[in-house]
Amino acid sequence: MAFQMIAAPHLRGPNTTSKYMFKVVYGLIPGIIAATYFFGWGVLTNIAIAVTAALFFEAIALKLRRHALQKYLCDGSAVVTATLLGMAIPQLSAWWVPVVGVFMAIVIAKHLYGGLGYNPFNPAAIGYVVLLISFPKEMSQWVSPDWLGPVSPDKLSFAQTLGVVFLDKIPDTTSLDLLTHASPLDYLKGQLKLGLDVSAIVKSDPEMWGTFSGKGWEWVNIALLFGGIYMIWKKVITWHIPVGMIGSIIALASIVYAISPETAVNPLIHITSGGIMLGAFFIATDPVTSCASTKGRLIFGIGAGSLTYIIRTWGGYPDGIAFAVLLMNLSAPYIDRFTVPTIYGAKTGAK
Amino acid sequence: MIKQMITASLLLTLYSVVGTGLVAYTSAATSEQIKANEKGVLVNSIGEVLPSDNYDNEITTDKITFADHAALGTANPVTIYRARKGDTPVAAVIITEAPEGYGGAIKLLIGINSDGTLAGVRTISHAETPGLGDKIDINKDDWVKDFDGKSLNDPKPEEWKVKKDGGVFDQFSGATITPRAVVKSIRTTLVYFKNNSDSIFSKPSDTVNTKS
Amino acid sequence: MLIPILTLGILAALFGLLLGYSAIKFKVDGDPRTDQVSDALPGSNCGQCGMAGCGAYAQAVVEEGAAINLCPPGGQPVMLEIAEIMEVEPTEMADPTGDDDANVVLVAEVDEKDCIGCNLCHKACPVDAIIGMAGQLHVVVKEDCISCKACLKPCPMECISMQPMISQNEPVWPLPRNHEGATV
Amino acid sequence: MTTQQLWKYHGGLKTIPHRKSLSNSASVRTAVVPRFIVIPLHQHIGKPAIPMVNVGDKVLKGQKIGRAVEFVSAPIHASTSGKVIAIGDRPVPASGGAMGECIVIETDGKDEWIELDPPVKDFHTLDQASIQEKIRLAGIVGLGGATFPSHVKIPGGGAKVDKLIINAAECEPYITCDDMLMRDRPHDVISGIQVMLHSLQAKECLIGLEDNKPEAAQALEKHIAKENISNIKVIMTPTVYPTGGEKQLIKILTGKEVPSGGLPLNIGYVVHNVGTAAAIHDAIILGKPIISRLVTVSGAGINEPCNIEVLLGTQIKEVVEQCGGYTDDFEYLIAGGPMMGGALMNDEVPLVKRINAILCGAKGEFAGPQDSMPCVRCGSCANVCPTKLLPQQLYWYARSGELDKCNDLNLFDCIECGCCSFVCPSKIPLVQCITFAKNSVRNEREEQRKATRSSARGERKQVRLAKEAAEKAAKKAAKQAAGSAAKAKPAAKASAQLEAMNQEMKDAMAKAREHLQEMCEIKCPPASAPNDITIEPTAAPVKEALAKAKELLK
Amino acid sequence: MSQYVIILVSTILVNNFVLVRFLGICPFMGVSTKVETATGMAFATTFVLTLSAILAYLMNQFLLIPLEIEYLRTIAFILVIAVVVGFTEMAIRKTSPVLYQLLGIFLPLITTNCAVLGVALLNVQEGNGFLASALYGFGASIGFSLALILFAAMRERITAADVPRPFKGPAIAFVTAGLMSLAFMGFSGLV
Amino acid sequence: MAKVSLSEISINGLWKNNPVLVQILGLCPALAVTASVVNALGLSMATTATLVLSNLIISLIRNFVKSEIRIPVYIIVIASVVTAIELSVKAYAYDLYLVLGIFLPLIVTNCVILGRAEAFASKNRPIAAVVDGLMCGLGFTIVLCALGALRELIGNGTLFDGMHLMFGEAARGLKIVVISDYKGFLLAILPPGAFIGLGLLLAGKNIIDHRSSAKS
Ligand SMILES: Cc1cc2nc3c(=O)[nH]c(=O)nc-3n(C[C@H](O)[C@H](O)[C@H](O)COP(=O)(O)O)c2cc1C
Ligand SMILES: Cc1cc2nc3c(=O)[nH]c(=O)nc-3n(C[C@H](O)[C@H](O)[C@H](O)COP(=O)(O)O)c2cc1C
Ligand SMILES: Cc1cc2nc3c(=O)[nH]c(=O)nc-3n(C[C@H](O)[C@H](O)[C@H](O)COP(=O)(O)O)c2cc1C
Ligand SMILES: Cc1cc2nc3c(=O)[nH]c(=O)nc-3n(C[C@H](O)[C@H](O)[C@H](O)CO)c2cc1C
Ligand code: SF4
Ligand code: SF4
Ligand code: SF4
Ligand code: SF4
Ligand code: FES
Repeated sequence: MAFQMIAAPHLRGPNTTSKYMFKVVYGLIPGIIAATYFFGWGVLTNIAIAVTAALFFEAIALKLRRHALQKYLCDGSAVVTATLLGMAIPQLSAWWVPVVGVFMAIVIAKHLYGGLGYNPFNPAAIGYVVLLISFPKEMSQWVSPDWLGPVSPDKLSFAQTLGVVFLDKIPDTTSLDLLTHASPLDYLKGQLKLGLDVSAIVKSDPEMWGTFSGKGWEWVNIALLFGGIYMIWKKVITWHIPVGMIGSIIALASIVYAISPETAVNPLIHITSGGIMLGAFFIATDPVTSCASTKGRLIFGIGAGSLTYIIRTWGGYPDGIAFAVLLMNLSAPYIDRFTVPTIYGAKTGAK
Repeated sequence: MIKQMITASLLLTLYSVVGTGLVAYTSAATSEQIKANEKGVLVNSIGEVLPSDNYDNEITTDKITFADHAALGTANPVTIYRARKGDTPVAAVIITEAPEGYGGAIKLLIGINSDGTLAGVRTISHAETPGLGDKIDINKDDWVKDFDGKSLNDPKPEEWKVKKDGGVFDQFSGATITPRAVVKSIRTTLVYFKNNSDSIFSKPSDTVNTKS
Repeated sequence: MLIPILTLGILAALFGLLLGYSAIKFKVDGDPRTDQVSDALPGSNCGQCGMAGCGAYAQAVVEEGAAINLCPPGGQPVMLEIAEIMEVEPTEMADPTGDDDANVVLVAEVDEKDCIGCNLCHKACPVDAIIGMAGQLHVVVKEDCISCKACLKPCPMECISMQPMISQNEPVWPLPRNHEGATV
Repeated sequence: MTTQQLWKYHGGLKTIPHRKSLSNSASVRTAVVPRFIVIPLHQHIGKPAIPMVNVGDKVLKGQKIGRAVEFVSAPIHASTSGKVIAIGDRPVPASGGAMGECIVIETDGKDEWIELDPPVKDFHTLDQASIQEKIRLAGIVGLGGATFPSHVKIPGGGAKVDKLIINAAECEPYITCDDMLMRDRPHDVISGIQVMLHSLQAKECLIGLEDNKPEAAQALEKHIAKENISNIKVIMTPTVYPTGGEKQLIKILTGKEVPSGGLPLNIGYVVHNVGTAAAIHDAIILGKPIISRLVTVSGAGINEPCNIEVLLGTQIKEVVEQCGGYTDDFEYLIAGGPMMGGALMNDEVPLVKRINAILCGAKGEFAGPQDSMPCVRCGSCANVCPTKLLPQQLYWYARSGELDKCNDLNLFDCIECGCCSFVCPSKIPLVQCITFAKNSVRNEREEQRKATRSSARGERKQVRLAKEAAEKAAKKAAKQAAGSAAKAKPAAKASAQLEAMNQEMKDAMAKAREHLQEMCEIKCPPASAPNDITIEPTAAPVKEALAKAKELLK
Repeated sequence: MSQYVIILVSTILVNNFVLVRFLGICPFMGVSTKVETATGMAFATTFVLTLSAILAYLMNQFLLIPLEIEYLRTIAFILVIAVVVGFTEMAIRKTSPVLYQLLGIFLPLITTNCAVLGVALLNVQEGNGFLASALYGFGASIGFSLALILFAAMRERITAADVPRPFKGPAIAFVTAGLMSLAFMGFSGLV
Repeated sequence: MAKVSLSEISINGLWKNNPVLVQILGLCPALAVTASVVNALGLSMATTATLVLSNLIISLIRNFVKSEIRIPVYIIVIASVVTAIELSVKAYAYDLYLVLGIFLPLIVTNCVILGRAEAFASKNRPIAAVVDGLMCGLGFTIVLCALGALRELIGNGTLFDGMHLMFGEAARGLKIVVISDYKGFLLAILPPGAFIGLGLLLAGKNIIDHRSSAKS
């Protein structure tokens, strides 16, 4: 009588990779709802196009590499990548923008390295950065703040949004210049260059500035924060990276703000504008590309936060999240070498 | 031991003497051409804004240089080439920079006729974002040609702005900072020229360093 | 024309003296083959061999028996040259895309049916891993076989072959593979 | 129950299906004596025992049939009376279907005991050395799973033992044999502990058990109270896998950590399993060697899950039959717990001292082969690792064959508890990869030793050849000398030549020997120093030479 | 003062020699398979680059310019660098084995690194003074070291990845360097 | 060293031991000047010329150098050749000189050149050395041009733009607009595109090699 040969342990926990990935998508839902509410249907079209393209490219890559199609397509990682990229690009982007981004993310950043789990760089961040440096114009046309508000009939309808996205057909009543505008961070950066002080800038354009930060952006960030807390609760991520990242931004911003309140953006605006919550809870935490140990993750978070602050404040790009994450990605293997936890018995050990 | 050292030394000397000889010979043979080339570049770019039959002096040497120039709003060297026909000043070509570009200073060549109208503007170098701010480059866009013939009277000084700021000059869609910086710098230069046109043309030329 | 030639000539003379001096003063004695191998290498000092430059690689080849096919800039010609200097068999150039699967250790095994006890294999084995007297069955002590294959050729019955060594340790779990055949 | 401060160790699994009630509700059975008993000679850590009986010998229950050859080894006893019918390789319960040397006994059904030492009334009269010897002769090995010969854990030479810790955690799911043992035989457990306390000169004993065994704890407490013993404490710990690992138990009970690469003794503790304690009671007080053990037979694939006292050497198949046989949807068999036990290819293998449970999995009950995904570095494995290793990194380096890096990450501190594999969302067989790496490292070390040995052997061959050549030359010279002696004249010259030659040869030999000596001393670890390998191509039959070589090489 | 800070930030991050200016790529690719070697190389490069920046400055200022033979710059610089580095290597090798293991063995790797000559030539091109030249060399080498060491750690990780066969080896290393360079573009605009 | 046939030298230089794709040397120019075909062509032609000349000279003098000054001598030879070429380009193709910038003098440190000098020219007769130099140079040129074409095409949608820099005004017409109305994919022109492009070329070569070895 011969039985099966299997290595111990013979019990396995209930968690699976795809469950794990889809929890990230659930975590994103509050943010997606808030963004759609404030910025319109374009958010959803972006995500839909990105997800479709991601699955398509993923399938092709898997096919070329002769890997089991269904197993990997269902793992959910491509969906996460695409959703994040879809949320990170301007809302009324033409259809090819997310497609190019997703191509870079899935094919170049992920499958050239062997697909799920092997990529050293965050695919979504790569996709975003490639788009940003290749198509800066398209990437700075954010839906205008004066257009903000609930999705209502006199704004762009779903059909009209599709027209803009797929056919480049802008309704006669408006124009792309009217619809879009620099993002609040971008605007702030531009105005600061002119030597204005922050409070004046914020007051000057009530259309753009909301309760305590960029109109709409603040609430999207808060919704994402809740999604992030859900993920921590569900143990999808640990607190180290988000806390390290947001904490270091607050710390740096507070110091600079304390030194010169006129020219420095206050910490509250910093952490509620741009992609900060998306970055801190969903992008920097990508387990594949961040550090392995908890100490490493804390360092990773602090590094990402500091770099974000530096790039935002002194660099050429209005929001440095994606760059900061990539820069930390490329440091992660090195950080891992120094942050091996002390094992049981090492302190007392003779080794 | 000494012998070994000396042979090594002699051999090396031999080869380097031969090598250097070769290079020195090439240098001698090409130096004229190279000098002409180097001058040619300057002449060409000046020629872009100022046709060479408009003047008859040796414009490349008729120049004044400032280490920095507060009136032009830059901390870097500024050079002014002067074009004259006979003794009458025809135009000045000012190499200056717009410090407030998106990616740092934008180096500009601004030709101003003696009557205060713009003979032409060219971007010499810049670090603006490709695809967004780089339309100031004549190879990418004709935008800089808009300035031809403009002066402080046309448009009026308060209209020397991009449209978004209430002026007359186009901005690029999605990029206002770059054109804003360029327009501002040109305007400053025109103002400077208007206020100092006499001294600009009367100052003696720098002694030009003619190195081989 | 004289100035440049003179300047560099003097400079070169000085450097020549310096180098000639240091070549004597700082001479490091070593295996002469190191110098030979070093001369054969491209001198690009690019580090692709995994060593700190050509000199280090030459030293590694001569003193530590490093593989002779590690220098991509030199390519096959240089590999052949090293093989000549080191008097070893030439190999293929390493394929950078190659799979480096853990290779199984092969050891010699005498087929008991055919062994006629000629004792030739015993004589060939450099480490006395084959035991047996003339006229009797010969056996390979697997633990001592160094896989050199020196015993294969002399055997008139061709009854010695290389077989995978079964580890003496407890049953080894292989590195698991997923169904695509890649190690998971 | 004594309330005492407890500590925590990193990681562990809190939510894991325990399924203990499956087997701990039925009462303990005793297996019948089977027709054949197969007793492996290697049931412990250390050298296998050497058979002391021959085929055809009659043996009695409890008779020593295998002799321990070293200190770290254990003798083997016949578990019932009968006739030895074979000695040779038989399948033994190890993963991979390995074979091992066994003694096969055809039982006579009489179950007749050999004459035992008289029971000891007061163990206080025995000194440490004699207790140790008695334990050794009784063949007692750790019954918690590691089967380390128990007598070795009684340190001689004045090493101070602070506390004796009794491991009754039984943290593995399904297994309840220690639980039942404590419920049924509290007296024997406590008595065994007292013997150990005496022999170790330890002040105190802590019995650590998980709080899912209140009955067992009560039984022990009651007995302790009855006997009015003050230095044995029963401590309940939270139910977290793998609290039963000795390092984890020590940490939980005392807050101290066993040094990496060290032993509990380094910090003054000795850990024994409760089953071991009961076995020591049997050995010292009753004089009985270990011939049977309590085994949990459980799982959804067995008809009557229970605990059963089985004679060592009984085929697992027969144990299963006595528990009602497999169910229809039975799928696979595990020797040991579901977390650390090995799957068995075959149920026709004997029960050995190590096996504390036989689990029969029904379809879908156990994980079965896993289709793993790539590691997503989620870190769950590191979060649960009780040793605070980074299983994920170990796995990556094992994959890419970077064993040095594995070692840097403390590969050998892994206790193979399986927590990491359990939680991995990608279902990666981490433990398997880690054992692979461990084996590879061991093989590599072996390889190195071998290389050193090879070069030594190579040198020796050269020496031998030189010697042979010299001898030949000498012979020739002698012949010549003899020839020339006939000619009478140059005889002196010839003999001088011969002399010189001999001298030269001697020098060469001495030099070579020196060299060899040096090499062996420097490079070879003394355990396998090749200077005592003597494989000369003598006239002895090859088989014998080979056997000798093998033995020497071990 | 701020000029020097700018030189450092610029050479290390914004115009990273390897990732943005494309100098010294060969050793960047060749010596990055192990972090340990990469680290040794990093130290050695820092030493040589700084030294050669200084030497080249002196050479240019006190020999080539006065004699008006600037066109011999390339020959003169490379000769000086090669000889001084070669001499240093031999000297260290004989005098301090420890230092040689740490640093010396990497020295020959560097003379053919075009960053060395690149630094010297760029310094002349930008008209840097003595201190600025030295800092420029130092910053460039720190930038090189940073990229090299991080890249090496990254490559070690990639060796374990399931990279498609045609991309195994240098190909994926180039892609990785590309993505690193992409990340470094985030620093643009800092100075 | 065993005599190698000229055709073998050629195959080695062009493909089997291609300087960039196999030797992984000479990377800086390969990455820095390949934003367009014309730049790539310009620099690789200068490099080829250097390779041929330096190989020739070194092969000629190979018996007259002492080992301790071997490297400095080779460097002097190479540097002299490069400087002469640099001066010539400066004199006769000034626009190209401006584009290639510092990479022209940096040919000196292009490791391929010293590598060929040491590994080949110093041990072979002049003819073989010249062929080796030429073939390595061509191998270098092919890769640079391929990379230039790839980047120019993806980045700008054109090919052979700016040929007048090398061949005079008449060559302006060589420009091919492959994709009209192309948005431009800047990534390809920027530094990251250079690295990634070279990676793709290398993978392409690997695929071809595997195919052909699978066939045979
Ligand atoms: C990556 C990036 C690069 C940019 N580059 C430039 C640039 O080179 N020149 C410019 O004027 N604006 C540039 N901008 C846009 C400015 O930040 C700012 O949005 C714009 O000048 C405001 O113009 P608007 O008022 O027309 O929207 C860039 C924006 C981004 C995100
Ligand atoms: C190789 C080895 C050597 C050991 N040596 C000793 C020893 O000298 N003294 C001792 O008290 N215990 C010794 N032990 C026993 C251990 O302390 C431990 O109790 C035993 O390995 C069972 O532990 P486990 O089941 O948790 O793995 C040794 C164990 C092993 C594996
Ligand atoms: C993960 C793990 C879990 C263990 N669980 C138990 C257990 O529940 N009960 C037990 O007695 N031994 C357990 N052990 C074995 C102990 O570590 C140790 O070997 C034993 O307590 C020593 O006692 P012994 O020599 O009497 O067997 C476990 C070991 C490991 C590695
Ligand atoms: C918490 C979490 C965060 C993730 N963040 C990202 C992300 O930022 N970008 C991305 O492409 N994929 C992300 N993923 C998906 C997945 O890990 C990623 O695609 C892998 O890098 C693919 O190998 C995330 C997954 C998890 C579980
Ligand atoms: S790979 Fe070849 S050329 Fe490069 S350092 Fe090693 S030996 Fe020298
Ligand atoms: S292979 Fe070599 S070592 Fe092994 S037995 Fe044959 S001769 Fe001896
Ligand atoms: S639990 Fe599995 S997937 Fe997660 S880090 Fe560990 S090995 Fe990787
Ligand atoms: S099996 Fe080893 S690595 Fe895995 S959790 Fe247990 S101790 Fe840690
Ligand atoms: S070309 Fe090799 S380092 Fe630059």
